[in-house]
Amino acid sequence: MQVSNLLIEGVNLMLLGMGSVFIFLTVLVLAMSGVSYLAKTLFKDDPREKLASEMTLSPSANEGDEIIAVISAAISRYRAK
Amino acid sequence: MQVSNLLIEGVNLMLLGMGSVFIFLTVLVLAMSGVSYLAKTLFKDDPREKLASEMTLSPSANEGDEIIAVISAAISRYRAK
Amino acid sequence: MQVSNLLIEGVNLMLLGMGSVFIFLTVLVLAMSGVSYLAKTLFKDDPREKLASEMTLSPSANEGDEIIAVISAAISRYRAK
Amino acid sequence: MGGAEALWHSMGIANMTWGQLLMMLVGCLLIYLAVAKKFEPLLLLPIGFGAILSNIPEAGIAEAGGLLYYVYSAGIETGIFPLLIFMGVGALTDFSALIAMPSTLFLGAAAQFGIFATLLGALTLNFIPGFNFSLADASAIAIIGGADGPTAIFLASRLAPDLLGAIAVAAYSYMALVPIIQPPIMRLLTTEKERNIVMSQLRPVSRLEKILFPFTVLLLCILFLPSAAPLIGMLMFGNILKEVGVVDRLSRAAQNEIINIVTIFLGLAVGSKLSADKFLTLDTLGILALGAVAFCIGTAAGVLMGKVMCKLTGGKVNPLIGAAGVSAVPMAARVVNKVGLESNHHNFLLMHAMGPNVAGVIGSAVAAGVLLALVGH
Amino acid sequence: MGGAEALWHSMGIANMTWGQLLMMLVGCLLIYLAVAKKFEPLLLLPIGFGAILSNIPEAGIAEAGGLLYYVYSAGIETGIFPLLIFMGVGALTDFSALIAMPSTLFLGAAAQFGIFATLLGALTLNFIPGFNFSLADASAIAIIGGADGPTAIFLASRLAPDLLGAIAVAAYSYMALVPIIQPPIMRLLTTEKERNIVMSQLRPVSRLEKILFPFTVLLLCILFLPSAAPLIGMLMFGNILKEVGVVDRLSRAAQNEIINIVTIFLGLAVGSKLSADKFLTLDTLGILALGAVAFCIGTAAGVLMGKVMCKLTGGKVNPLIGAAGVSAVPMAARVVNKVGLESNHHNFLLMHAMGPNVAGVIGSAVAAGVLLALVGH
Amino acid sequence: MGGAEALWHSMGIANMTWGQLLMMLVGCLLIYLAVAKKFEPLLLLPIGFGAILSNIPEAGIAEAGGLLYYVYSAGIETGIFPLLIFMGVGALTDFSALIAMPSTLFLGAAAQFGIFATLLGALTLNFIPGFNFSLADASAIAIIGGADGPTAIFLASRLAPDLLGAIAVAAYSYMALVPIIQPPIMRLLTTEKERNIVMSQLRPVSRLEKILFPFTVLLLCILFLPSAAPLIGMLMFGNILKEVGVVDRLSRAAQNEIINIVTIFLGLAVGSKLSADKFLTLDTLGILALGAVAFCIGTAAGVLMGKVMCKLTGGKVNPLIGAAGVSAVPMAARVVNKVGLESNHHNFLLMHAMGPNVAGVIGSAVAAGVLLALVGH
Ligand code: NA
Ligand code: NA
Ligand code: NA
Repeated sequence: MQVSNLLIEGVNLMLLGMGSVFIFLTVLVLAMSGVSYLAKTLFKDDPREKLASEMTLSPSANEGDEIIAVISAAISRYRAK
Repeated sequence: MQVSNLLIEGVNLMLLGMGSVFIFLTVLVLAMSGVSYLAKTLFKDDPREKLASEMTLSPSANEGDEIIAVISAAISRYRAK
Repeated sequence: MQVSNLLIEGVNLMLLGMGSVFIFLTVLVLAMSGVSYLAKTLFKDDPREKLASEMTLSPSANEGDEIIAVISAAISRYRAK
Repeated sequence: MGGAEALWHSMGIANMTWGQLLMMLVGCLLIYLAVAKKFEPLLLLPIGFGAILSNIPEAGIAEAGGLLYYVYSAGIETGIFPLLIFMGVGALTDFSALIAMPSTLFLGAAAQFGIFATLLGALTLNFIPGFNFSLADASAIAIIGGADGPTAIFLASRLAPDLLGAIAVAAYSYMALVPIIQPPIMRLLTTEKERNIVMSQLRPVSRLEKILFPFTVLLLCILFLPSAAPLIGMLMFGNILKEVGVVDRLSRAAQNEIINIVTIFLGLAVGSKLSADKFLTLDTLGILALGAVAFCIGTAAGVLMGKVMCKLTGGKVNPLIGAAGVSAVPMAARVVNKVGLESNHHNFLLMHAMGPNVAGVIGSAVAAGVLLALVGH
Repeated sequence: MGGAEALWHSMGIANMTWGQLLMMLVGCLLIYLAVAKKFEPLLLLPIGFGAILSNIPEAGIAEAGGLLYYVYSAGIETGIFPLLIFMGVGALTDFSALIAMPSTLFLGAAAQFGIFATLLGALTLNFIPGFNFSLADASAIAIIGGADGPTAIFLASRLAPDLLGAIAVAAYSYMALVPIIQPPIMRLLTTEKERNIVMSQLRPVSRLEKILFPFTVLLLCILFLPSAAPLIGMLMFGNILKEVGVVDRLSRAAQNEIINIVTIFLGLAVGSKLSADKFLTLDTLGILALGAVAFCIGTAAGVLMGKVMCKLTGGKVNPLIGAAGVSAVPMAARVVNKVGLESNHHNFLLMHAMGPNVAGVIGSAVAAGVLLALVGH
Repeated sequence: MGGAEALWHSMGIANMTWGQLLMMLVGCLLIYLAVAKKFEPLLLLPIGFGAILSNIPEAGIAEAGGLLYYVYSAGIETGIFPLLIFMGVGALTDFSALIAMPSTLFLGAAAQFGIFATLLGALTLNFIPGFNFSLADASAIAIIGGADGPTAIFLASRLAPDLLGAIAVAAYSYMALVPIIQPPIMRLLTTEKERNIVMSQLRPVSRLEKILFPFTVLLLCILFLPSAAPLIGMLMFGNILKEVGVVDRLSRAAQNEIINIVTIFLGLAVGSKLSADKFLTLDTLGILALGAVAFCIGTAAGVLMGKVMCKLTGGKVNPLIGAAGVSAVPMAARVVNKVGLESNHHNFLLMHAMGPNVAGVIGSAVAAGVLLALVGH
């Protein structure tokens, strides 16, 4: 292909590319605003409290620790008898 | 193969399978009892103490830490001179 | 190949091998001495201090921690206003 | 401008099929269950996400040259991932409860009845037009009743790779549903008096016994059931790393780095089998139905064997702990503990239920070995 | 003694070519920049060392059967390594700033102009005799302007494997040079008054929004740009692992073990492409020149879009944060903060710059997807 | 019921050969030594377990399609695992003692005499009917005298894959036996007065020297012995990660995750070569005998060179530290320290012995490079 033809393809690609990027991110801006609006109206609680409760919740995901804690508790109650 | 033949094979498999599982685990029960008996008669020490000593022993497996400790001790004695 | 021929090859290999090892490590001794000399003359600071400064420097390599610290500082200053 | 057209033709909205859309929604459902309901999140989240990724039109993430294709080929087709998970499970499991009370192995054996009943069930489904399960297919489906994810994936990768997605999803989903499926069955089959039985404290187990245990299991496996040796061998290898106490570095690697890394990729790779053409079939409905039945039968068989042991020991065994024999470690043992506490607020059955619980893992590996030996070519 | 002769003929000093020597020096330079100047040391150090290892004569470390050959084939050729890095980046990234202020996505979009300007630049170079970049080559080179290493490596491995070494080195080098390249451009294009603008504090973001964000991005990617799905999918998968809070084990594995291990091997494997015959060409000079231009244009486009947003919002947006739109996380955001502080000692722009900064990552992944869709066979 | 018969035919007791049984017992012995005697447990435990797993009849764990087959092919045949171990060793090793006293390199050189004496020994064994070692076989066996496991495995995988199992077992076993093998030889060859020598404190080493050291070693390796570059290159890469102080993430990954994970699989894969037909041969007996001799000669050569250095320095060097030149880091250095303390309760030689100890690692890598250059195809 000739360089000039390549360049025309390049300009084409540039327009399509920048266009796509802007359209995609514009749609994303709209979508995010919609999602945030939904999240706020559906769950009207204070997001900060939410964050705090998350912190205390998340460790419980560690199943290994949980089961150890449960077992330890069980053993200590046994012994306490 | 016909479904009925398959089913006969399936029943065969079921009997063999459950039989094998039960025999295997029964043999395992016997073997475990034997091993526990052996372990107890050959080594009559209190298992709890054993467990405790294990706890203090196991860290020494971490060779890296050990060598660092040894080196640190060596250096500090050198300096103390 | 006959065993005796193999043995001659082996002796050859031994001489070459031990020779190579000694020559290589001798050159390395010389090179290390040169490098140490260079390092000392070019940078005349106390190596102990260097070591100490390294200790305080290295944590900054952990980019994640650094950015978190920076962000935390930024937030706390914002709030302090 | 041909470019704009090409771009349009590459878009998902221009290419998506209903099947792909549905499978992505299935993926979202799995993620929802994992996150909001905490149903086996470590597995269901990656599986769900893998399902979404592999059904994106034109992206080819699960097709030759795509990430999930490589992961599936290297980890699942070879059987490597489930075996590494087993090594990690071994390194995380304390077999003390089982060693202290070997008779609980019978509970772990009885609960495997769920497997073989499901096998018959799968074959019986062939009477319905549209179902056409071979003996290998039925065996792979049956192992869902073993309530052990890695075993199910290992066996399915060997006997029925096409059904692997549905089998893995069924296995993990029902494992997650244990707290909902089991209690009614347990209450139905036991009397209030039985549920009230307080079991005597387990004897302490010496370190030597803990070290000898994996070797004992492995020895029997070698002698009587070598086809189960990959699974049981890696499980016991992990346990030896943990118990010997001289290779803490390796034990920690098996318990953390290896199992965590493998779990992510195992989940994604299993999810990559949730493609519309493989999953949205009558077979899947059959598998999901059979899986539910399998869990119920396994639980019932375990509890009934618990009642037998209760009788034989003159009332020293609480039949509830039989329900833990299905595996689903440690969920099933916790369910037993919870149901036990409902009847007697001071009766902690957790430790006693751990025995049949880990026995169930060995039991389903043994059952998998039998099926491999008899059905695997 | 034929042995001594054979030994001599195996020696490096008897076999080294000028090209190999030069490339080893390039490797040393990269290591020096990484260690002494702290220029992206996590990548440039392994890349530099890989360059040295792969140019050792007679050792064949980067040839068939050598370590780096295996690592390159398994990790880069397949695209696995950059995707795993993206998973790790997702698990390490907090998108809160972007969620709180979605309009910063426009800054991330504008900065991608650097990519497409470079594309034209690469094609224009073809007028100079000696240059012969195809559209695929030019696209792979252009992505340097995206200021995102893994994206550049992923795209180059797909579109122009022969140029991968030069492209990766250029991408990471200029990312490291961000603190030097950007400030003059930022100062040139903004007035003192603009740089003084204090932005209002970002609103807090709820956990639910954080969880929904990756799904939103992925959904749009599926609908409109599936060719970007591998990159964006893994980025968002990592972020989901982080945000859901129920799979901490997996999140930690993605943030630490996996990304650290992959970084070592990615670096070494990229370095193995710095062989004399592939790197010491006119093409490399062109790529290095284009890379510098790309960063300048990207920065300028970001700042100019910042000025537009400043106008449109009646002066609520400090145009400096537009410079962070090029990606180069978190370096570019820190540069913005620093330049902002020069004008106003109490104006911390870091949090506001994090929005366009992570938007830039998404933006360059989108640009990569467009290029893949249109140029990739 | 053909099923029961098929099951019986699949059982281990119906298929086990004497060879397999013996090899499983060898595996048990290795595990016993690892656990009860703490002989190199990190390697001997996985090797022993790998030996058991790979000799289970009918299970095929080490045959095509089995776990250990994949691990061996991917990790050992390619040479990747020993090189990654070397990277980890480099990241764990502090070369300060060697940098402070470069002359200890001569001790590390002398101890390699064990390698070349073993080479002659292996060839001499060919006079005995039944032995038929080629030059490549003899070279691979000889490297046992280098007292460095990864080097031995790397060389054996290149020169004599069939002997790899026996060579690796011999190398690690004798490394574990260093505290038993070395002291008598050390006492025999030194006088009480020599053992009493107190060495002057080592000078402190600057950070710059530590960073330049790996580059110096690598440079010489590139110039004079490229065939050793994979080994020395990865060792020095690991050390650079450790010393530069700007890539702590990568350094930690090399020191922990990577080396731990690789150690597990390296051990299992080496164990998979302990199959009856490969291991239960006259060759293995010869290798075990030669290995013991190699360690004794290497120790003696190191101590004798220590005596020479003692003379040349006018009594400033304690000849005992020469024994540490065989490698076997850090065991040999600790043995030196212990034997030294027997003569003088206040004479801590550990730091001084670390010099020849790490010099021994470099020395045996150099010897491996020479053998590869001259014997490797
Ligand atoms: Na089970
Ligand atoms: Na970007
Ligand atoms: Na050595």
